[in-house]
Amino acid sequence: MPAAPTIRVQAEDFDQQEEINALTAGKCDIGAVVSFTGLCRDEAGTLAALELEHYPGMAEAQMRRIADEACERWPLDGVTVVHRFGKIAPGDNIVLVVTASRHRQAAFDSAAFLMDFMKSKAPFWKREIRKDGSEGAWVDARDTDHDALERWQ
Amino acid sequence: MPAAPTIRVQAEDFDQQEEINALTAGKCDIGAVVSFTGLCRDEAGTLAALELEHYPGMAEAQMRRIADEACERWPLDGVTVVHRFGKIAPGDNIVLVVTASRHRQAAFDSAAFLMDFMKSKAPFWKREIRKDGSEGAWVDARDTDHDALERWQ
Amino acid sequence: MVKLVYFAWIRERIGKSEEEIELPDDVETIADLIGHLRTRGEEYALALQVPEVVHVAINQEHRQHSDPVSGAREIALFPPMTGG
Amino acid sequence: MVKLVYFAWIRERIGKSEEEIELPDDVETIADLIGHLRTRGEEYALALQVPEVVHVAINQEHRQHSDPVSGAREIALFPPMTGG
Repeated sequence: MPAAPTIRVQAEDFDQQEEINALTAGKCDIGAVVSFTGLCRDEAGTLAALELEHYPGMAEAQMRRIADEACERWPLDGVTVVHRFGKIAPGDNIVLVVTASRHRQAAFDSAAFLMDFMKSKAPFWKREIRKDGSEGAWVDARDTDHDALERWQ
Repeated sequence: MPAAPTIRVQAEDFDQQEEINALTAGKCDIGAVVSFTGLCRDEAGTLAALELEHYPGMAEAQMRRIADEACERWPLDGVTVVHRFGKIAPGDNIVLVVTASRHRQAAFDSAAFLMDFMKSKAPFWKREIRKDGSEGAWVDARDTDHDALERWQ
Repeated sequence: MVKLVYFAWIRERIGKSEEEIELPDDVETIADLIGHLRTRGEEYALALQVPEVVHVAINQEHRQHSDPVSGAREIALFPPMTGG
Repeated sequence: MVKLVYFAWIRERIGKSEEEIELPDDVETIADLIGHLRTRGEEYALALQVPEVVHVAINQEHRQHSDPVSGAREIALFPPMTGG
């Protein structure tokens, strides 16, 4: 049995090393740890920040359901999912997924699975805040995010 | 063009956070960072350490070839590969791969690719040192590691 | 009485983030609820113009438009999620 | 003269980690070299007993047994790699 998944929704930044250490400390049966960090991206140079809105309560519940599902599908020794909310500047962290397993493929696949589900099944919404002060658009859900889910069916 | 891959073979431990920061610092066009850490595993509780031997010069050259190949296959903004040698105790880090990209799937796939190639194409060999002082065996190459390569052909 | 909560541009268009309403007896499914809300004013009609993109959670669990609303204490309406 | 380097259990069985040797004229390929080394003593015969598991790099690049040894300054012999 894996330890219960660690699930957090927070305004503060996270530290990947700390989260990895928390999963592996004192254990000798973990062969592989995969971490995925999603960052705020701004290729055009016009973005001041993203404003991330979430549904408190349901966000955590949904992240926990997705993490539990991953633990049923793969032999995992630990899962951590952290998602930030509030204003996030370009280059800053948005989301972190860490998976630990005996086997590298299980760690890779479960981390990819978690991210695919976080993208379109966790109640977060992103809005752009532009540098010129104009009201930015809500970020659209991308069809590729929904396509990504289908490979797990 | 991605920055030149960072390749290191070293006895000392590494810090995942530092390596991730080095890839992303000051950049706003990276959407995804995947890190893979391979650890020394001892399920039976009989292992004192692994002794990792390597081929100096060729190890770095081969890691660089594999990293360059990953940069040709995926749109990467950064790649770091660090492999340790010497005595490594159960629970300690052996290998680190970090990939950064605009797209999460490219970051995941290239990290998995790098690890598959590190497993059977980088000149490292592992020998067990047993707790009871007996001479441990050289770790065998696993058929599954070779099978893992075939999906990239 | 049931608590309705709205997120993202649905919240913006309706102009509030939550409210409590009495559900009419003929509102049995989520689809019925969306139809009923659209009669409550222009802002609701605009927010819920395209029912296909309105996602609904009942008591914080994601539900289909054909699902019943009975037993709901909290019903959330929101556009497609863009987490991660 | 060419430098030979050995790793892991091939190094242990041969009993040294490197040496310099003169290649006979009839050693044209890596397969020839392995055959030649096996005549150099019991420890070589034991180390190179199963040629299929002997990997070879010439000047630090991985090569096939059918590849020529001409131009080699450093030839490495080692068992299957177990990195990562």
